[in-house]
Amino acid sequence: MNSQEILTLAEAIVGAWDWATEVSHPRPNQIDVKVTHLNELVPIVVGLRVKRLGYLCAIVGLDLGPEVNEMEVLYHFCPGDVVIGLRVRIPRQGGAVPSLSEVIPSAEVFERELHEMFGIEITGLRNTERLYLPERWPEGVYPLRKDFDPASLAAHEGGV
Amino acid sequence: MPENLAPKRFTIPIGPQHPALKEPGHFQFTVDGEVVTSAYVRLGYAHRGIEKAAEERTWIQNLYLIERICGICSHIHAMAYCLAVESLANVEAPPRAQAIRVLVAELERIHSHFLWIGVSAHEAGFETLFMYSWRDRETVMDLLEGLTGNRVNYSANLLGGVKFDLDQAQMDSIRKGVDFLEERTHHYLDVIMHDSTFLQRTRGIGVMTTAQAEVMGAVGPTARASNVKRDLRVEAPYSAYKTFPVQMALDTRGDLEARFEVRLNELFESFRLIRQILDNLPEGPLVARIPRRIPAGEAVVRLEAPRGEVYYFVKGNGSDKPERLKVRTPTICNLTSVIRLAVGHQLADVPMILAGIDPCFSCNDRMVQVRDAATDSQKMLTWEQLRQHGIDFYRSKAK
Amino acid sequence: MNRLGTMLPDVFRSVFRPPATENYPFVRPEKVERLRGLLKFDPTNCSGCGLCAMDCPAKAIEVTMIDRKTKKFFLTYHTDRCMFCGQCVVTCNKSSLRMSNNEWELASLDKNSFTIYFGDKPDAEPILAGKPEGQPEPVKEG
Amino acid sequence: MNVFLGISSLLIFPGGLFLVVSGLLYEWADHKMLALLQNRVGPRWFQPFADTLKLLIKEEIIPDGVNPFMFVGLPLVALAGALTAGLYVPLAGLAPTFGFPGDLIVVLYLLSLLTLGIGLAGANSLDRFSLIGATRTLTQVFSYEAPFLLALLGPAMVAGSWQIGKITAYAASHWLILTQPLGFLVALIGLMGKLELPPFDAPEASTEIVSGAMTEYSGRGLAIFNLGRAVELVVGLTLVSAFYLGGLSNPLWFLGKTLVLLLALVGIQSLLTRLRIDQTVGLWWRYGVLLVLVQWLIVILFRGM
Repeated sequence: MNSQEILTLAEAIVGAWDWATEVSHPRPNQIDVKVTHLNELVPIVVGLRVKRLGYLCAIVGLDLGPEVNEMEVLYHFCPGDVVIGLRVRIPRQGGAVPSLSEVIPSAEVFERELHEMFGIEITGLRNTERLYLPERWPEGVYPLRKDFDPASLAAHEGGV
Repeated sequence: MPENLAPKRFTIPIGPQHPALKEPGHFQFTVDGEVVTSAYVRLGYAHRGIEKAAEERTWIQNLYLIERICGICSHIHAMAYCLAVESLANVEAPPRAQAIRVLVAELERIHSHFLWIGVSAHEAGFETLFMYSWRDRETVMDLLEGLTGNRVNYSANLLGGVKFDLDQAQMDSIRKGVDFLEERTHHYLDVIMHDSTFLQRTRGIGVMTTAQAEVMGAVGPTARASNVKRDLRVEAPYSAYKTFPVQMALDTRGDLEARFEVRLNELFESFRLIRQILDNLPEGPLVARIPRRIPAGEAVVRLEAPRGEVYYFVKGNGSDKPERLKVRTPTICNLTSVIRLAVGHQLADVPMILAGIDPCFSCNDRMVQVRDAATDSQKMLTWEQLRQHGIDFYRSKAK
Repeated sequence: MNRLGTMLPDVFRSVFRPPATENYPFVRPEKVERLRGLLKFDPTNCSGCGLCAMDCPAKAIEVTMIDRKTKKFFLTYHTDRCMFCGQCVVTCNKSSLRMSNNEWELASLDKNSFTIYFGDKPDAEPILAGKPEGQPEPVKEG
Repeated sequence: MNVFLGISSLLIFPGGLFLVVSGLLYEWADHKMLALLQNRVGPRWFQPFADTLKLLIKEEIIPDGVNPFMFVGLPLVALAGALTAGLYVPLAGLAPTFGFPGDLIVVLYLLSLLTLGIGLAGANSLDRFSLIGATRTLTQVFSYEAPFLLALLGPAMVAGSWQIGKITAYAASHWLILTQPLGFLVALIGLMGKLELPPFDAPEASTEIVSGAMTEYSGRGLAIFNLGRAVELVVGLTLVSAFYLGGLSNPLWFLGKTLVLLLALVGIQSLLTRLRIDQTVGLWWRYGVLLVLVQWLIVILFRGM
């Protein structure tokens, strides 16, 4: 498959969920899919997966800051030289995204990282143990959030 | 032996500090006799909070921070970051700069693979191969030093180009070095393919099938040894690979021996590519002008590092600092896949299996907390405060 | 054909060969021209713009302005913070900075030797004397 | 025998001090030759002495959960075993200090005492690496011990005596390496197994189990174990070269022959990859024993004629 065919195929797959997605083309080899219905995320990923477009490259968390009070989670699928981005918006407090680890085993580490760095709940993730942060890291402090204050850790009992 | 202390089944901790690991990582292997029955991994011992730190530094300062994500594949990280920033700013580096970037990247690949041969030979207990491969690695380190002024962390990249040009004398020394290394690579390929005692430790060990590699998301030589056609230099050529194409080295067996062969066969492509670039080096300037404030936007860059695919996501907000930088390094993909392979193997094979993916923990562990004097914002601790904190902490502990 | 002792040719040859190891502290190796060693400052053209300090990823350079009009300033260079990336050399458009390829053995037991002052040192002394820790406040440029 | 002479032969020469010093020097020679073959510089001559001295003046930490008596005693037993074995072999080309019919068997078991001591020391500890190391050490003993013993019995059979002194005297006029090459090969490789040199260093493979059975040893205990190994290196080299390389009639011959043998050991070390413990066992029982039995058959057939 060349990149044009991959793009067409991906659009066709995502097109089946046109009521739940907004598709845009930021760059020639890239499509950006805004998934507005969170429940449809996993079915779309399954759809990509069965057509062998489901090589998950990374999951990126984006904190849009306290003003917007929302966070974005970006799932980048990279078959060939095409980048398919699925974009999900969730509230900053108590936001949750469904886990992909049932569909894509390698998603587990990315999701654990997302969970501990941003405090996003991953529903259905079996192993929520810490992967990177130290054992004594305080609960409820998420370092990659925009309002994370490193100085607050200095006050933490016994250091980190 | 007290009852509560007597282990029923052994859990062998490997790391964070262990002779088999050159970097800190923690693994637990439950063994029944000599056979591993379960495996567990914990990372984060080399976390430096680079993703967060990058948000506090300017685009230019970040270049050198990014380069220090990994000591071995430093160039490819800096290159990925440069490509991402350049794509945000809509600037393209001049062709000569791109060729030099790829040249350094390939030299770095040679250096990394030679290093890896040595490390795996050491894990297997073949010290002579270790010593000789590292001796020969000095050749490529010297080439890189001559070219860029440093043996590691070359900082050849600039936003919009490269720092260093090549002159005739350097080209000649690179050609000479590459000839020598090619001859040595033939020799090492012969050793790893034909040495009976070494083959006992690699053949049929840690087999990963094509389907497994795809499902687990293995990348780089580890994936290619399982016949997964995943090489970004071929799949999605970037920078000068568009004009200087390479061939993919593949193997179908998926065991450790295949990983060795794929890596060494890849080197021949690197040697060829380096000669080709030297013969056809485009003329022109080295740097394209790039603004200090990078326009807002998002960019995804994927490059083929020696260990596999590195992924960079950069989001700019129009200021002189990035809004978000996300790095995904190949080791995290390979580690999760390979750790499952260890189950059912002999304990003695575990170091080899781990080494087989060429793990790089410092690449993996990047994020977390920054305590930094670099920015003098009030939120941050200065070094002085941090030092004082440390003194107080241990004083209170001593009491 | 699989066989034993594939490294035999290497092993045999090195019996007649001197060790590859460098005899460093006794024999100082000749270093390449581009080696990035200690930073050198040439004040003739410098305008004190402070771009080098701004771009320095390790905050190893501080530009302290004494008098903006007469362009009196001095540079404080912290070798212990410097990571020898060479960005300042590229940034400086007056070519006032370069890196020595000869001075690279910079370890010292004395902490003070890690701070090097460039420029109008006599003018700087009163300012430095005013600061008990000997750490001048960097004047922000731009 | 004069009492004074007896004591001096026990403590200074050829036993005791001489054995320890020459053991450390041979250890250095081993390291230096290996470095030479790997195109490195290698340590200077006093390195093993400095290491031993450093370990001896360091604090010995007795970890929790061990039997302290065994923890302290085992290194001494191991070293004593190796030193005692030295009294029955023709060290420095001189006739053995002591000897009685059948001392060959005693020497072999005295040498095994070191390995057993290390194995027990590992099993005495609660540390997981030590336990695995101990398991491997003891597994390895059972694999190479029998072939090694059988290989050394080859010269004994042709000499018609089980006393080392007599076998050496017989071997001085017969280069048994020519008549019993298979036995020599097995004895040489068996010696490497006994000394846990690569490729038989699985019991202390640093990349897998840190330091094997000796992981928890520090200071004095570790130094004594290391000394025991060094002594065993000399005793083993002496024994094999006396039996197979035409006897040891004077000190010069002793030096030359043992060093040539050491060079062979180093060469083998440098060319092979560490064997897994199952591969070691397989190697010895599949090939080692077979080779030795073939050698025996040949010896018996020729003697019968």
